[in-house]
Amino acid sequence: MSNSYTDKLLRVNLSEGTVKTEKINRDWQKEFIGGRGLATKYLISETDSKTDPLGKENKLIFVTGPLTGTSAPTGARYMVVTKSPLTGTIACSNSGGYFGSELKFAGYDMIIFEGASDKPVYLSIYNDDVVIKDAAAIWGKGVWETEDILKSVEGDSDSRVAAIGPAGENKVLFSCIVNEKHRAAGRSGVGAVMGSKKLKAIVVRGTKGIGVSNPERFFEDINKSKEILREAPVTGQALPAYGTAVLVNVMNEYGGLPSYNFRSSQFANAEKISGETIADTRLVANKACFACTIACGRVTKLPDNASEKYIVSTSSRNWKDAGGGPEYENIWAMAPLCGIDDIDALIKANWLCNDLGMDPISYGATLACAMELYENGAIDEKTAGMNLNFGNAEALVKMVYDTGHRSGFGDYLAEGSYRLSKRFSHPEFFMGVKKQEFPAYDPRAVQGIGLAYATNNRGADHLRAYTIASEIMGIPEKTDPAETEGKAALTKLFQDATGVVDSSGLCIFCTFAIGLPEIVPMINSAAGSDYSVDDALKIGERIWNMEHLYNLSAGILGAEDTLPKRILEGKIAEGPTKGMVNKLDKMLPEYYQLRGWDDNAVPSKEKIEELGLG
Amino acid sequence: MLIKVKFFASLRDDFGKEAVCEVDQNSRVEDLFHKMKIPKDLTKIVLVNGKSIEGNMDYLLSDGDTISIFPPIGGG
Amino acid sequence: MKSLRVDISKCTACKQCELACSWHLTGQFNPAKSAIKAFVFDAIARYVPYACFQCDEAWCMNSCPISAISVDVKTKAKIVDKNSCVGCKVCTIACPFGTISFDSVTGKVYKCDLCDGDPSCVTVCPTDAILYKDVDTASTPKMSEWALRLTDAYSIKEANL
Amino acid sequence: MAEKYLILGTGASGLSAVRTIKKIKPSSDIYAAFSDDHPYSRMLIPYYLTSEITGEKLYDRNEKFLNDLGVKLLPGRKATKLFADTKRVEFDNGEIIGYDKLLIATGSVPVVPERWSSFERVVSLWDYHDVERFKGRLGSADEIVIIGSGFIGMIFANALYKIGKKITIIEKLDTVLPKMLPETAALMFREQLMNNGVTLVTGDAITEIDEKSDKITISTENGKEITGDMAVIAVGIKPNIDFLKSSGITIKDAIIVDKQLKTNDESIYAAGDIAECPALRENGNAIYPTWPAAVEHGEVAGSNMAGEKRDYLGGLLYNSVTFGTISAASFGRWNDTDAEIVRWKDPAKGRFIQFCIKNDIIIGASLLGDNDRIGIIKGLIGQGKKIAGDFLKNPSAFANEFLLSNYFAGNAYKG
Repeated sequence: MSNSYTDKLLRVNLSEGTVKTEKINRDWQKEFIGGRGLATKYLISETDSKTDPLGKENKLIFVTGPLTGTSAPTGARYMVVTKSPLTGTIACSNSGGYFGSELKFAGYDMIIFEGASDKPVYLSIYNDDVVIKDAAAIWGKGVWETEDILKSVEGDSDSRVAAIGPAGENKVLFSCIVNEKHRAAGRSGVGAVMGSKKLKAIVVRGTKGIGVSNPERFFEDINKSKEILREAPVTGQALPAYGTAVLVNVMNEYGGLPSYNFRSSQFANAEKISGETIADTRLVANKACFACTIACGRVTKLPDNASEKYIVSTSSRNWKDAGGGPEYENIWAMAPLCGIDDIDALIKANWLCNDLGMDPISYGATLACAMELYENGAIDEKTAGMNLNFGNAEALVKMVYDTGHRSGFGDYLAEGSYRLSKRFSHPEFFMGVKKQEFPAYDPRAVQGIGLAYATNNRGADHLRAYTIASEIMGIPEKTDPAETEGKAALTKLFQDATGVVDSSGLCIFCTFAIGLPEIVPMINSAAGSDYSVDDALKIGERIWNMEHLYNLSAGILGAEDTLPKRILEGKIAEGPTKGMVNKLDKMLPEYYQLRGWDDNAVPSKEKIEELGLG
Repeated sequence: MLIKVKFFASLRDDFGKEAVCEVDQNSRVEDLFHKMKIPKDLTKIVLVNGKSIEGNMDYLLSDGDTISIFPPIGGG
Repeated sequence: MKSLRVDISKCTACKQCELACSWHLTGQFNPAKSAIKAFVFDAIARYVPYACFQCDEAWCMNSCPISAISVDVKTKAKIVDKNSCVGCKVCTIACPFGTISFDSVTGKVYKCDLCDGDPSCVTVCPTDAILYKDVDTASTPKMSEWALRLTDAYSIKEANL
Repeated sequence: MAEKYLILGTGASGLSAVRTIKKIKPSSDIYAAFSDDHPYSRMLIPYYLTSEITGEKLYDRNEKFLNDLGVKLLPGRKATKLFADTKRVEFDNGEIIGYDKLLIATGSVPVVPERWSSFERVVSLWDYHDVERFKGRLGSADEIVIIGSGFIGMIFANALYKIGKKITIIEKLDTVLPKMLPETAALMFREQLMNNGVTLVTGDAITEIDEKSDKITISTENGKEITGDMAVIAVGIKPNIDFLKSSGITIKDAIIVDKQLKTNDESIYAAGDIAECPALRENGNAIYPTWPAAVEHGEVAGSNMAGEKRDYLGGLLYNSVTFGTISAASFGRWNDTDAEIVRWKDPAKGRFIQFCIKNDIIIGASLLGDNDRIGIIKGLIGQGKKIAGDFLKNPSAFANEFLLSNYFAGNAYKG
């Protein structure tokens, strides 16, 4: 019977230089749907949680979901699962574009990379033809040039390339894996793991078809979802018109847009780098990921006079070409958080992050931390190589390049803000959880997101439980951001539901309009499964607990489910949220209880049994 | 009394970025919307001095308030 | 007479058209076997849906040695009769627009057949970048008009110009 | 009275000329003379040979097409003499037919050395009768020798390979498909042929063929002896225009025509393999003996004959050939020695792409492997525009180049 799985995985041993095709474990597929859940199950089964993330015992898994490559709206996603070198936790980074679907069209749900190569290589996939090739000619090059070269070398402009840039090669701890030049498996340093394996890129071309189990129902299901996505104001109008960047002004008005490394929660010049300003002055097109009917992706162009400003020499970058982004998170991290309001410096830095293969959130946040260290005298101009005052746009652009190449002070930045702040004796300047930097919502102003950050299995992050949807946007229901009550349940529900979305191959942004009652039927009619919404939530809970157990066994214990002192005690000084702190202690015990975990975040035997994780 | 009104995203197409509106004492948000002809169905988030009114259109305005009005927005 | 029209300022390169077309042609999702393709030009941020123009004196049709390509009475689409096609590929090199291709799996050629007057690429396009409209009523340029400034070389004659 | 059109030959040119004339002048009076019993497409003979199509299918369609258009068919007639001054053609059955406008579209005939032409087991497979004769013996023939590795040799090699015959190909030159592939590609093609079990003898010419009752033995210059059950001769073709001697029509290698496919006689046009027509954007005339070119010739000639003036874009040689799953195609002047060459290859995937570029204009290409939207290469060469995009870096992106140069007027990357 035909369904939307290919049922095959590629196992690539980079130490041995071998490629094998295997059948996907059907039982696991049923237990975890695919994507994030399935790959995590493989990683946990095949590796030791205490392994060195950058050692060759760690594995790097690329995985798709059953809806990846189908016409289910937003069915573009692939995920990269590995042990994170930044956090030491499980890492699952998620990306769109065309790469994931192309992998399916080549006939694979998943690739497991194991071992490490002695010399730089890339993996070339053309349907059944899978070859490990020498990457000497592209090692050291930026992601963009790498993609162009590989398309040219492989002779197919429809090839899709996922690559690391110099940042991944140099094992920058927040380096990412970039596909289609502007889409990235961004957080937690998955690029460094790829770099540690000397794997420069994967180039894939597939010409095989993907079927669905019940076409008639599938088209009914997806048409219903598409209709909802079209009619919903957020996915039908707001995201297409302004992308995610529209949030800059929203969060700023709320007093929840952290600036100056969380010393403030508003940014006076937010308007200058807002979604509205970008749409009016820099935006040239919307670009969608594969099968996406929303098209939140921004494509911007620098004005002619801006292209000469803050030039750093990078590969073949043509500053006059259009490029992707910037998105909300990136804008925030590299502008307000660093006190910078230069939109063109921001766009350049964002492009450079993409080209060098680096997570702009962690980069921006680490630079902000360095700026605070600098202004506090912990770092001097000699050490930094330049003045690192908040607001220095030139530093923003220059330091991206130096960080990606680990040159000069960039070598310190490349370690992320947790290690940087410790190195310069001010660990309290690290603004994040489990060694990963916060994203763009002040957890003092928005209570629920604080709990989500604290309990997140991959460290501070907004994409595992985007409570902002409820607390700020009112989706699916409005809750008061200042209130702690109900946030434990909200966070748990979002965490579990997100696990399902991530495992399906859909983009989390579809949930601004549709929910599991729409998503689960699409999975079923494509994959030939018969999950109920409750089954799906159970799978989400299973994934969450599986990831959590991995972290516990890796030595990342409940004590790390916390927030920095500045967030818990340092009241917001000014603005509409003046005086607020995050009241994590009011939410965390309840959260543990709802999870069936004890005070140390250890799941009860019953819970483990109930979820089949024994 | 004078109220500063800030508009965002697509609302700027019709209302511009910012306006100052004079309303009577004891006016509610509802009254201001009425006076400025702001269609309620196009707005999703209304903040008064940065605080969400949580859908309460009867919220009483005070002189010098800043009101921020957003259409439905999403992001992440 | 209706024809495919494109507004390239609206295309987001989401490839829903390719998915729908390949499903129509093969019963599977397989953009590599789609008759329409959304070309991506990143450096200039332009995305261009591109398919057969259904030209009147169609090279593919006229060059087919076994008359496997004919004009659909209703839509004026040039359609391939899969039973007749022997896979000689003459049409694929004769069409200067490259809008008919060989499928090595089936051993036959495939092209846009306008889905019997209800093109699925149009139905699924989320931004209305692809339309199927009458000549007189639509202000959106025809697919051919965008692509074809080939006046010196191949003067294209369309059924419905 | 309606003008009377006489068409000699019902191949690709003849058929497309008839179609074009009828479109412009539906009530025109058209006579079509041809030497076989039925009008059929020679392109289909390999498929008839393998029984992929039936005999009916081979000629029914063309016959029905011509009948439906009201064309008067004159089967079994070979033209023997042209009286241009009196506008008449004499045929081998003694008939003489007059015309107002004449199209010569008599195609080519195979070159078969006289001394082997009577051999039972050595055939050219040129026409229906050859094939019928050959088919009768095919059952008992397992090993077939193909003499010549050009387009025709290769399509018959492929047809016979498809029905399970053991194939040996002998080529006088050093590489296969010499008119379609440069050496690198030809070697790749050769390797794939050999992987499919084909025996290849290149750089060697035949000296003698010895026909026994059930076997043939072929001797070569290099002293090889190659045996087989049958041999197919595909060493070349020549224009079928012997009957034009002393007709006053200007002939060099073939009939010289102008941009309207008109000969030196106002009433006489020539199309297809026998026309030596102006080259695309080059000085001089040449012969373009391929099927799709013949179709275009027929259209241009037919249009001009019917009074609708139309200029031919100019001759472009392009062709495509397949053996098993291996495809090759060539367009225009892919081997121009003065041109810049952009090349890409991947031997592991059996793919090769070479473009010839002169003054920033693409003038030819040669390719191996299946390439989607390959016709665009004809479009690129035909339009003669300067290269607009990153094409030189990645010639496999020829379709992108075509769109870029047309949609964005060629200045897309100028910023």
